[in-house]
Amino acid sequence: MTTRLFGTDCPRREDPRLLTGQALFVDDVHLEGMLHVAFLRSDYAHARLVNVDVSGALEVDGVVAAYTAADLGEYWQPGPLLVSPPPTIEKLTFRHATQVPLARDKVCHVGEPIAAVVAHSRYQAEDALARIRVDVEPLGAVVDIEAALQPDAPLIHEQFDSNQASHVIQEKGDYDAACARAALTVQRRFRFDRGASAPMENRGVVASWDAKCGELTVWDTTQAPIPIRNGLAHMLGIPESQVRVIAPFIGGGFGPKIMMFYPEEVLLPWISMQLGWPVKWIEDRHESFFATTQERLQIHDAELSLDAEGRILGVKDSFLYDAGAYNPYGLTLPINAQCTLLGPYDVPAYYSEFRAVFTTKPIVTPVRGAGRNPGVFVMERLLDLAARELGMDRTEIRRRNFLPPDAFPHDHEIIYQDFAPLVYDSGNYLPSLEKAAKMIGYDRFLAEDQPRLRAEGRHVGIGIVAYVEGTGIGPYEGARVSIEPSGRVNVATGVGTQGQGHFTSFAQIVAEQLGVELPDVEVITGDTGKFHWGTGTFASRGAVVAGNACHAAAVKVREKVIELAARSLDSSEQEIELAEGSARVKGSPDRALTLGDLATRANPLRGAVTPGTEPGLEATAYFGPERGSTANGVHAMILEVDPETAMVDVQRYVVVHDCGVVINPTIVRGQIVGGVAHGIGGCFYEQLVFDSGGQLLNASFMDYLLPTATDVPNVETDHVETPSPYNPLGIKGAGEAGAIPTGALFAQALEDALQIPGLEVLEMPLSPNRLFELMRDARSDE
Amino acid sequence: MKPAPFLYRCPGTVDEALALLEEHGYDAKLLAGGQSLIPTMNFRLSEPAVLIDLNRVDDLAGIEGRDGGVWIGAMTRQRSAERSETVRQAAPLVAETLPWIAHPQIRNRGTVGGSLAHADPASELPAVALALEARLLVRGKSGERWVPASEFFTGLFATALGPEEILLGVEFPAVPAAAGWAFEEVSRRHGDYALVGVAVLVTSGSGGRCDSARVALLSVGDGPVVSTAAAGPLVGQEPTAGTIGEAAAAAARDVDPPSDIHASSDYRRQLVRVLTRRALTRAFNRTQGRE
Amino acid sequence: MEIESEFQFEGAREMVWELLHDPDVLAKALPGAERLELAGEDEYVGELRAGVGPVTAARFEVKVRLTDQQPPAAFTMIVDGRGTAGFVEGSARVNLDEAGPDATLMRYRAELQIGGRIAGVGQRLLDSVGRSMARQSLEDLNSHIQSLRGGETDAGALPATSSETSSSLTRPVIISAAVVIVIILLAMLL
Amino acid sequence: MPERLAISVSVNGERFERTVEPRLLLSDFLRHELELTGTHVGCEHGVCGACTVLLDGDPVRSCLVFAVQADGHQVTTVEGLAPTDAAALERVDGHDPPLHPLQEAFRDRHALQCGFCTPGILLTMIPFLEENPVPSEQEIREALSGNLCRCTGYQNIVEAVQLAAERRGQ
Repeated sequence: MTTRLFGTDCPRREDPRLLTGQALFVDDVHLEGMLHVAFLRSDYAHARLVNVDVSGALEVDGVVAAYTAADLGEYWQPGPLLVSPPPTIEKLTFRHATQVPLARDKVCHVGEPIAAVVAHSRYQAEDALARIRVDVEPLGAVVDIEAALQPDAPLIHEQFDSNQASHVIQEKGDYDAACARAALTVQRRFRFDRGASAPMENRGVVASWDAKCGELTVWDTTQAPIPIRNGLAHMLGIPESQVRVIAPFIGGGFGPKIMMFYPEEVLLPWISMQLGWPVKWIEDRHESFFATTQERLQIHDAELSLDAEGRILGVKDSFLYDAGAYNPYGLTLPINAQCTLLGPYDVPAYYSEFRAVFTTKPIVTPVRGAGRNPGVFVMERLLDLAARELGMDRTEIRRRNFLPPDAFPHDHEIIYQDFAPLVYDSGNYLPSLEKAAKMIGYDRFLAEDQPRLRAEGRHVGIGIVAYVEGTGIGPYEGARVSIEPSGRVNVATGVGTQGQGHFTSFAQIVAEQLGVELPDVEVITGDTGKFHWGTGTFASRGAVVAGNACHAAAVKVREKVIELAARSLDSSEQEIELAEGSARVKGSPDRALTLGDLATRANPLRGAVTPGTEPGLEATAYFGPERGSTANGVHAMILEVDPETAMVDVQRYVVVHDCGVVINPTIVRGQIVGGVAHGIGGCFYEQLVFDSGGQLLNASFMDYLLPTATDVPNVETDHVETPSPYNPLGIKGAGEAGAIPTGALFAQALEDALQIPGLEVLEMPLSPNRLFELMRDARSDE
Repeated sequence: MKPAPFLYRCPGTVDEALALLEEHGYDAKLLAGGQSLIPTMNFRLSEPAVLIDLNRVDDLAGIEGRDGGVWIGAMTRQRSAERSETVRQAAPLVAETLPWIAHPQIRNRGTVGGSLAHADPASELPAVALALEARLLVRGKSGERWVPASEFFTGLFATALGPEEILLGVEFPAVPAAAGWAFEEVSRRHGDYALVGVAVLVTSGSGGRCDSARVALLSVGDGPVVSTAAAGPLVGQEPTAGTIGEAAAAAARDVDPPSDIHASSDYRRQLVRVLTRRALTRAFNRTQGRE
Repeated sequence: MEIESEFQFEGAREMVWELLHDPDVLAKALPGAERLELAGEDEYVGELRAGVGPVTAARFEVKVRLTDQQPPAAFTMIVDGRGTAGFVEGSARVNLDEAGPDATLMRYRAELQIGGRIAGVGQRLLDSVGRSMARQSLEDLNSHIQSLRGGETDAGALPATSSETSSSLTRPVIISAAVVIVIILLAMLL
Repeated sequence: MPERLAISVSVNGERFERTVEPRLLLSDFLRHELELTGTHVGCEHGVCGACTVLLDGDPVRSCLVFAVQADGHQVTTVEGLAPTDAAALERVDGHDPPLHPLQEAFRDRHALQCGFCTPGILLTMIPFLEENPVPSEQEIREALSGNLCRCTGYQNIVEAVQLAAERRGQ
């Protein structure tokens, strides 16, 4: 038998190329005659453009062209609305304004592109930027999301009567009645601020128009090449078949490399068609802080009502959501916050209302966690506060409110981001909590370690929180699996890959079905020339949706192989087994044909194809889940605070997660650990700081602090497996899980470590400075 | 983020470098390790017309023991100084401090003289030079002169170096007998700019009483600052938790630190108090051979 | 960003007012002003080149407008400076109060918006540079006052009449420029 | 016309002669003049460490060095790490290229995800291991702290460095 591959820790297929510097990233594309593009970006957060004069730029050595909005003619169009609001939510208003290729009449955030310069080198293009004259008439910046809704706030999109983009109410049960009979209601205001995705590779686009063939090739750091291909073809008026978008190796995505139709993504192909030369734009780190989308300012006013035993009677939440200057991504993020807030708990009554607000800040779209992080923060913090009021242990209040294992599927009676009802497919939360508590030594820590450390003058605290994450949403992905006469298996899917190990996990899925070794499977992702139906890698859906499509295609090929082998070996299909790269008759090892032989036989030139059958051992299949699968988990942490310096050291971190059936445990663990690091960044290091004029004050890696190796702990992981019933492989997504509950966990552990009366952590991220202030304020209130 | 064009000059001797400085005047910038200048140029916040690269100048790098102290040539890489046994023996506070500067990749390129001449208020070496009462050797057209560290740092990114002068190196004097030293720093992450740092050198006399205490602070003002107030409660006294605490409090009262997005003035003042106390405690422990 | 500070000159208020209106004096105290011209009534344009530490690239075109002038006690200026590295805009109110026979307290309160690259990468040293430059400029002015007081006795006796004020309109611009430069510089550094 | 200077740089043992503008960063020289694109550029202000290369054997940020400064010097990039001797090629199975022991340890411990920061980390940690053959976890973490990685949370990188150190000791 072939060694089982699915579910095992095989080394990644893509690693040798990456380790030796041979993997192709977008900036590695070199084409003959390639020109380089740099963008002049707005220094102002909100201003009317009076005049843009690029004539000076054209005089600069090496400059080939310079463009403003006026040069774009008909091509100047606002970008598409990528996600429309769920039509299934009744109480919903929504209006959208999407980003434009180059600002024409006004700029709505710092960094919005105003002009593009094309030169023989990036150095020269940047020289020319200094020679562009822009006359603006500043309008007031809109930064604070509460002030943005005031009648006197400057209006960002003048076609609307206010800066409110949306107002949504979702309800379940009767919260007021629940509150009326509650023994305890806790109410607080919570704030979750903006952070950046900050993949190590910035964005980039190379576009090459071949006029003779009428073909456009675009290398793009996108998580979703197929939608980009389709959109570009439409905008440029060329057939989809004549546009090839390649997302080669991508140096991390974490959300914002989604099918945004960023200005640069739209302009580079157009410029290449104008000039007839290949053009390249590589975002630099400074511009990435404006030109790439961000997340997640939300301000929640929330309350939790409980009975005397700590059972949840209802939750009420009203929040403001910062959409940034444009809202092409619709309502995905606030709806995620709204839905994820409910967590693994039985919440009989829920009233949730939000307003999405335009501000003069960079655009907001999903970043790892995608709105779920603030939702979890609000609920978990409310439970902590309630437990404290009730004198109840933090794990006990959660235990009492978990949905029991027989509650699934559980309908929360509100609508999720995929427009379908929020139904949890599966889960078993108590074992996760108990496992995590045991792994971190929760009881012993509280009973023995903490008092001892406290006596030594050390401030060490523990936290434990739970969350649920909707993953693996539709609509669909596809895959084509084919066997070559050499016996090699090719797999092509449409999703892009940004480090998730798809080259390996998809190969594992296919190799398992076809009985071949991993090195015999070649996976191609992210090239519309190879596969051109699908959506993209986001929302923790790659493995779930594309993985199941690979599985479905492999199953079809397996059937073809078995059918042909049975025919060729004079056997019945039931007797054929696939192993070691061959199809053979069970019990008769001599009666076997290699997959390569069978692929050769399936080739019509050799006469083995009868009328009505298809040539080749090849199949394409698609998978579209009815609805997403629900991953969940419990995180626990021990941290130490130095109350004198306000520096924090995370000493232990435990994750028990349920992402259904696991394809490759090492890869999943890598996703979780990486997510935790991103989450810790969002607790104590990473915060995008805007001043009241809409200027980002930390637009570099000197001041926007990604956690380093000395800032993150080792993460101990374990898992509980409840397979998703919504896909054949039983998989759930894992890409975002690590980052989602970290803020809630950090806050709880911090309070536990400090135990300063009145010190409540109701905001994320913190910093040493902010923690110093919180401690000082709490002490002065004593 | 690509630098603007410049003329590149690469002198082989100090005299050639001085001649180039004279020729190009204010348009020229000296390039030492470049670990502060080149990022500024990449952001196009600095566009010097001429860059005079000191990396090929003979005799500007080198470490040499001198009368129990140590001479470090201006173009000595920070990493070389960090690895130097001579530095460790003669100027242990310098050796203790160097690893706090950024990361090894930066220190492999960054120079001791570059850091001193750049005089960033958040950088470590200027404060250490003050704490140890180092002196700096400067050369101009008219010859060489020694400048005590206390006169070298004149303000924000400002030094006593004239526009046509070059820093040749720094001499740290021998550490006195019965001395203790310590460097403490708080930064957001390992290797980041200090939110506050403190370098101390203390000496003990008979009966364990403190003879002298020099407390130099960084990232609390325009440049490195010696807190004379901190010495008051200590000199002539036994270094107890009480006197050290008073000294730390005096240091905190003595400064008026700036605010930025990472640290408010109040938080910096708190860090001055805590780090001064910790550094003094360690330093006095060293005088008594407890560390 | 808001900046509020004060500085005591060792000289009578009229003298300080006059001195603050002397472009030659101020130009010395304020390195960086390359050009400053009257562009219309109460409106001036100029070019500033700022440089501190490693930063040498910041060149700004500056417009300054004066309003609410109450010689010799107060004026407001509205500043709009734009350059390739960013912009500075805002307003500042400058008050001169008598603080004794030979002392004048200058209080200034500026609300400024700094934007662009200088705002995004320079913030670590904003506060330090601002404080340092303001102090340095004002101390230079003060020492000039001292030298004037030592040299001429009638310098401080000039009455501040309205006719004088109109003729010296170019001069407050320079102090405006002083604040502008201070603000620009404070944003400049890494 | 801007000034251009002739330089001669030895990269991975091979001598390259080019004429460049003085402002050309070493990172761009390697990537775009020599098409050695394994050196990645992540921030161009010396923080992320992705562009780390060896200059005369010491790791430096290639975005903070001008190419003209490398004239007459030796540079090692990620492309120059893997052994090229016959014995190494023999050890290799299938179609994968030969790997340096630290590269092997990275593969074996899943120490990379998107792989963008990996070349800089390899070039930082190889000299580190030369200097510290038996490092503690804390020493590894400190040595790593000048290289940012957004994917892995560093844990597997630390384990891979430990594994390489163990294998070396055997």
